[in-house]
Amino acid sequence: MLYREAGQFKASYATDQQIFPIRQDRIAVAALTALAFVIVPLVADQYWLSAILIPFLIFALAAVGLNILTGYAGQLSLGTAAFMAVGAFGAWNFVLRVPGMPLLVAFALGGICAALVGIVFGLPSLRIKGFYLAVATLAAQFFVVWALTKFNWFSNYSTSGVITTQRMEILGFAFDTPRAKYFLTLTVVVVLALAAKNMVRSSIGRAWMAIRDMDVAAEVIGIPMLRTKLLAFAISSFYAGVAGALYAYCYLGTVEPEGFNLDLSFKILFMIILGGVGSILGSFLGAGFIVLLPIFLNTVARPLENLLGLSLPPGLMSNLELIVFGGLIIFFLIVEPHGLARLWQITKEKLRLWPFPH
Amino acid sequence: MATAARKSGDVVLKLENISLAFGGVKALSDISFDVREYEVRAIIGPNGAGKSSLLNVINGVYHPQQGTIMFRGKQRRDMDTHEAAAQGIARTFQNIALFRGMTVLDNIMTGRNLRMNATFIEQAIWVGRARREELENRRKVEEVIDFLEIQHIRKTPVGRLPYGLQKRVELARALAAEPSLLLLDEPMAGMNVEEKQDMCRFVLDVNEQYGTTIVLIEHDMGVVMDISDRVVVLDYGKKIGDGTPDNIRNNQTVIDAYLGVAH
Amino acid sequence: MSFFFEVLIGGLLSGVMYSLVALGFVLIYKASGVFNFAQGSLVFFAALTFVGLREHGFNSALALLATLGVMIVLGLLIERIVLRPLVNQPQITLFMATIGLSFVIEGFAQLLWGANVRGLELGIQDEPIEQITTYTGMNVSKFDLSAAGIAALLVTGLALFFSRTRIGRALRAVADDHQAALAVGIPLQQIWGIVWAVAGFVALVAGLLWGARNGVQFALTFVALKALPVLILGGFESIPGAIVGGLIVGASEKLAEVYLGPYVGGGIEGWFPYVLALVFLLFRPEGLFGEKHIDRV
Amino acid sequence: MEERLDTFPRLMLHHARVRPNDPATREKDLGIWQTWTWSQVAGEVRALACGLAAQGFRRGMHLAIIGDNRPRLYWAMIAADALGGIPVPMYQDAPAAEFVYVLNDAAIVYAIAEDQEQVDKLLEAKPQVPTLAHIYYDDPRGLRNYDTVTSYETLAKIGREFDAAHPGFFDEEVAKGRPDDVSIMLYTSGTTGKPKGVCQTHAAFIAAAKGGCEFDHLTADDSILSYLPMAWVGDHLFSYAQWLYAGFTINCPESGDTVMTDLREIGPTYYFAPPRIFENLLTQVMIRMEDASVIKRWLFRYFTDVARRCGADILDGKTVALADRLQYWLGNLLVYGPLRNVLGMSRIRIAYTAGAAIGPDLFRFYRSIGVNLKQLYGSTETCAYVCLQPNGDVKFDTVGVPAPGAEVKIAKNGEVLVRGPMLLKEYYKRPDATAESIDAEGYFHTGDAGIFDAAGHLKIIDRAKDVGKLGTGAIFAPNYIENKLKFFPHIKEAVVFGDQRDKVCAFINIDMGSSGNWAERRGLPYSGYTDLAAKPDIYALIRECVEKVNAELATESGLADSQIHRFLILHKELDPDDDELTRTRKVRRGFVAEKYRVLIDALYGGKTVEHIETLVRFEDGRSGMVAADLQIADAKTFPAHAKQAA
Repeated sequence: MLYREAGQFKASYATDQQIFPIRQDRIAVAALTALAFVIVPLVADQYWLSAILIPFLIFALAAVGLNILTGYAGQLSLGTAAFMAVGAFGAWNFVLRVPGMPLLVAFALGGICAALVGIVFGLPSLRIKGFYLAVATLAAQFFVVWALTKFNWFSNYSTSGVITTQRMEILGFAFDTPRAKYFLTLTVVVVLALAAKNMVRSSIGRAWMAIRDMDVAAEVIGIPMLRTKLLAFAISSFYAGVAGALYAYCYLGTVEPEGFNLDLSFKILFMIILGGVGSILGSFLGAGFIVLLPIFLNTVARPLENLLGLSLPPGLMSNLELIVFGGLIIFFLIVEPHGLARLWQITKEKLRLWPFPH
Repeated sequence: MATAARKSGDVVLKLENISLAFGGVKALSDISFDVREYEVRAIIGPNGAGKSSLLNVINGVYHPQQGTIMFRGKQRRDMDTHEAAAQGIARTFQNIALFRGMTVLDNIMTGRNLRMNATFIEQAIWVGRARREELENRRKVEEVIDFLEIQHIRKTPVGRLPYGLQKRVELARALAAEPSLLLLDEPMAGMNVEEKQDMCRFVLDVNEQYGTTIVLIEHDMGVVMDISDRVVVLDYGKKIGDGTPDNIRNNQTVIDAYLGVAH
Repeated sequence: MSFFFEVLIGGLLSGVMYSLVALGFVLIYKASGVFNFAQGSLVFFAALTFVGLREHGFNSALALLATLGVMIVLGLLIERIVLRPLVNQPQITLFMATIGLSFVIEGFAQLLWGANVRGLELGIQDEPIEQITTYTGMNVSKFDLSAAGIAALLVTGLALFFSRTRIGRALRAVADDHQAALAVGIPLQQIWGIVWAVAGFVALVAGLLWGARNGVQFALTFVALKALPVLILGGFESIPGAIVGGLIVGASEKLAEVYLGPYVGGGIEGWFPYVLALVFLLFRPEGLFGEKHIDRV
Repeated sequence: MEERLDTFPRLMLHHARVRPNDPATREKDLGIWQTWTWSQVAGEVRALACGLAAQGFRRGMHLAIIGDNRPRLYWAMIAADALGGIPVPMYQDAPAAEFVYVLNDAAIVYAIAEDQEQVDKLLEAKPQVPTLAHIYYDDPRGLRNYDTVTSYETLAKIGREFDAAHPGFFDEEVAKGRPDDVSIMLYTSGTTGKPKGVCQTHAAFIAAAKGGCEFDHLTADDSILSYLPMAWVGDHLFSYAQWLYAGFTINCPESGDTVMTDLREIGPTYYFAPPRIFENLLTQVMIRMEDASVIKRWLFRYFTDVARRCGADILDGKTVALADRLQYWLGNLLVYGPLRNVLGMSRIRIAYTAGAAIGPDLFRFYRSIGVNLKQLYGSTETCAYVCLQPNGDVKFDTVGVPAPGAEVKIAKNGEVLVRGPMLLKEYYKRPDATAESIDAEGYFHTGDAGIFDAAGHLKIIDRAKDVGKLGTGAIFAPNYIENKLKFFPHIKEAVVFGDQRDKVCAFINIDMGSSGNWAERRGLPYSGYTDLAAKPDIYALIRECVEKVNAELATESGLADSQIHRFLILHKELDPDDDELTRTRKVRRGFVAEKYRVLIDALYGGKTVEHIETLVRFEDGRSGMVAADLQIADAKTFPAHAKQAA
């Protein structure tokens, strides 16, 4: 209905293969970008910026990373949080130990550390598949958290590995307000999400999907199995690592290895299941959903509590959250395994064909 | 369909004394045969005769325990899938092996992966070589799409296509690699008469237009006799016949083992 | 030297406990191809329910029976609500669904019984058996030995169940080939229901033993994480594999902790079995008792 | 020196100078719209003309052009014109046997064909066409081993070499062209007799193009989808003459199967389609809407009602009540706009239909949803340019006012006569026919019977020669009745009889798509056309339609006697391959009457059932017999009651 595509013809492959081939989509994305960069910083208060939008963006980035590995390359990973931890501690150590280290370079180096760890734990993927591999990534999860806790060097000998991030400064500008941190996070996330979109629509992305869908056929066509899989692990971990660095620097400020536990890994896995496996957009939708759901539950439950004059037991909300998350995962897997992204895709398809049903 | 006018060249692929076993089960025993440039070479035989295994040996999915493979003048113990692809061997599968989560266009584009050299970083930024390669190879792929007459399904996810079209898309993916040797594993299985005719025409067109050497497995004897230059007959992993279609038609061993039963 | 054996035996005995959890996984995997990540949550839920019922005045026997009933019903419900709609989906999807399931069960368990850590007294003391200590100089826990005994009993019982009863034989047929089983008229869904019920029962036993040992708390769910390397070593489809794998993991992690731990700062129990399993996987991807699969193309 | 824009090659060169980088031609090929600018087109035409000249093509020769709408074929027409030759486009779906007559009549030596299919037909015809010597082809697919034909690329290469050797040649040739040279020869399909070559000059088509462009304000910014046969005068006017006159963009679809998709992608501003296509589109719209959700169906029904009430008036700029205007605005947002978009019509400024009468409901539907659909009237002999409906003054049952430069009058026998610059020069090698159709005063006899209404709009009733008399002495206009029948979606073709008889009877062809769908929705099983056509339910359905027509006819003065008394549904579809229809799908009345004489006898003889066996030709060229027992049904007729003058 909103889509009026007649007359939007493509006279070159470049226009046919652009990320948003439909003009209305381009307009919507431009509007959204303007909203995120201009309107939001003007109207959002501190709570929204630092408790909702920044974590949303960071989780979305981590989910994009996991989606590259799990959604596109088909390798299930349960160790995203570990790679985030490597990124966070990596970046922190680079800033700490290399004088004059630029912050963004430190983030990138943190990501690269995560990528290297990712490659090591991705090596078994050559021989094992499916949940055998998932178990291997669990090994990464436990090993990394253990190593960061045990070897105090990583946290500069602080107790139980807690680190507090350094002051952030880029080109003399201090990023110490929520708004500034939001800008930094948004910029990094937008740039990396764009890069991810470019990769998944290029030959490397097709190679990943080919391996995911039918590995023997992919090999026969000449797609190198080891290199392609390891690249997926490396790039995915790089994204997780940068997300981890942002998580430490722009969101929490103080982190400990235990904060990057299995629960966090699961949380990000849930984001891509709910948002859409194999979709960059889905990573954002899933992250938004999971960040907003507890807030939504709270806003619904509190008035209800007052209204009914009940005092709910203290653990109730967190347990309810568990049940709702788990239940939604099961629900989506049964009803719409491709998540919110597919729902949007279906809606869009309908809008494009409106008033026809198909 | 004239096969007489077709030129056939030197031997490009030669298998010698190939034996392959899984556990204790022998799939191929002591098979030798060759393929000449530009020819259409058929492999026939009853189910379980080892036909697919033979193709899998040629492009390196299986590694034979004995024997040697000579391809384009180089002799080796076995092929490696990646090497086979890089050397210009492409194939289709008996049970369609398309990438189900991708569109027709993307599926065929994977056939050109070997010809795209941009690094992932260039691809992530989508400039220079990455962009150029993407657009140039899209054009190549469009030529294949045009050749196989699948323009109308270009952007359809392959999972939504009917069987016959999926087979055609798989052929397109193989062709996109511009192979010099094309292995087709039952390209016409499960098709209706019209689809079979189309597929026959495409196979011959590929052979004629691009000079591609073709090795195919097919059950439809009419098709095999019509389009192939030479035929190999397998039975229980052994070669029981090898020659021109006429030759095979009159071969008593082949008639007893296969032709007599099939008709 | 006797210290080595003491560590070894201690490890083996706790390995039996891992086997017990792994057994639950194997049962379900064999019958329905589902890698049930929620098995740990089931263990937790069983223990919590038992303790909770006792707190509400049930005596032990009655609480045991009631919990058993609850676990069987829960198993059947899971099969019906979660897994049946997902039949024929990729295994990875089923696996992710059980992760979701584990969240639901954990949330539900704590909602029902609260999140407090509780003790569970089974009447067996976790103390060295004097006789053994006297004769060999090694400390062998009475509790561990009893637990091992119970586990052995359970394994034997299950083995008999599988080989002697009609349902058991049907179950094995299902494990070998779903299609063929269906073809000879074995009611798949009924079988799956039974398997989930049995898995609930195994979870109950594991829950009681682990609960008695470590206290009934959320950390019980992590027991499942311990069982994963066991499965990788033993293979997902093999009951003997689960047992041997459990023993290997139990023994090696204790030995590693004792002999390797001091060099790296200790606490390696958490990841050592994984790394062991990983290294093992590289050499034998199908596990100790698993079968090698050939990709047909 | 003032530029003389009086031949098509000069017009092309003019655009290449004035707007060298604007798109002239597009073609959907290899997944995208390949685009050629005016300067590129000029270059291609130059190479092609030089190539043809190098191959011996000379002034006055004919160049046969056979194929779907392809840029290169359009360019070839300009190239032939540039050399003073005459392009002869031919219907691409005709079999080889039908080629032979035209090829021989035009003494074709040079032919350019689209692809292997057309080349094969030319080669098949060649033994019977002694003059045919040079065949060129556009698409090389499958033609690798043909050694007697030449590719377009080779021809262009020869041309470029020739051009290099004779640099002034092309411009000299173009300069030699005169406006009264014949620029095109189009064969009329002819409902009787052999086709005749209609010779039209540059001046005639340029006059028609100029008149049309000025009438509808067409500019270089417009674009059109070129998908109708190149041999048809309409396509030549829109996609050639007006293209070169106005300098807009023509867009060639990927293939016949993808026209609808391509239409949607291109979203042309100027569009032409015969009524049949508009009708198919509407049928598809209705069928697709059947599957929509309840809410959408309701929305659709509600707003199409609103549109029917006021849409056409809004388009014509008449005053409409505010409430209706608001509802129409909302409907435009929710239904009409999206619908125009999915049909590919959202950018259309001007759409024309012609070639056959269009049903008023159909016509009104498109206008009501905001598509400025209009009718025109013309023929091959008049460059398809006689009458046009002006914007804002569109009547459903007329073909509009005389076009600028056209003089139209009605002869005593009711025949429409036309005079003007767009008339044909002659029928090729047929002075007799030329003399017969153009009278001493220079009027062309169209062969159509028509009347002017009070506002000066022309209304076409029938073919002049088809208009007969009933036994009662009343006028009998069979096409008029048939068209009324065909306006029902379930009826695809109809043939009515009544000349010199006491009452009117009809043959009906049902529409497989529409009535098949109707049957499926009712769970009525059928195995094919013949089976479905014989179903009593279908007979009941068609009877309803026939009776509605009767009710209408009863109200029209002088036509009350033309009500249909009896009818039958034919057991096979009338088919051009069986010579029952022309290639433009007009009924060959005489042939049909002869072929199915036994059925006509049964209709008038009062029988209720009749056996018939018919020879049919299948698509693959084989033929076979189809036999059936046909039911004959009676329809209710109404007493005459003349309608109040509107």
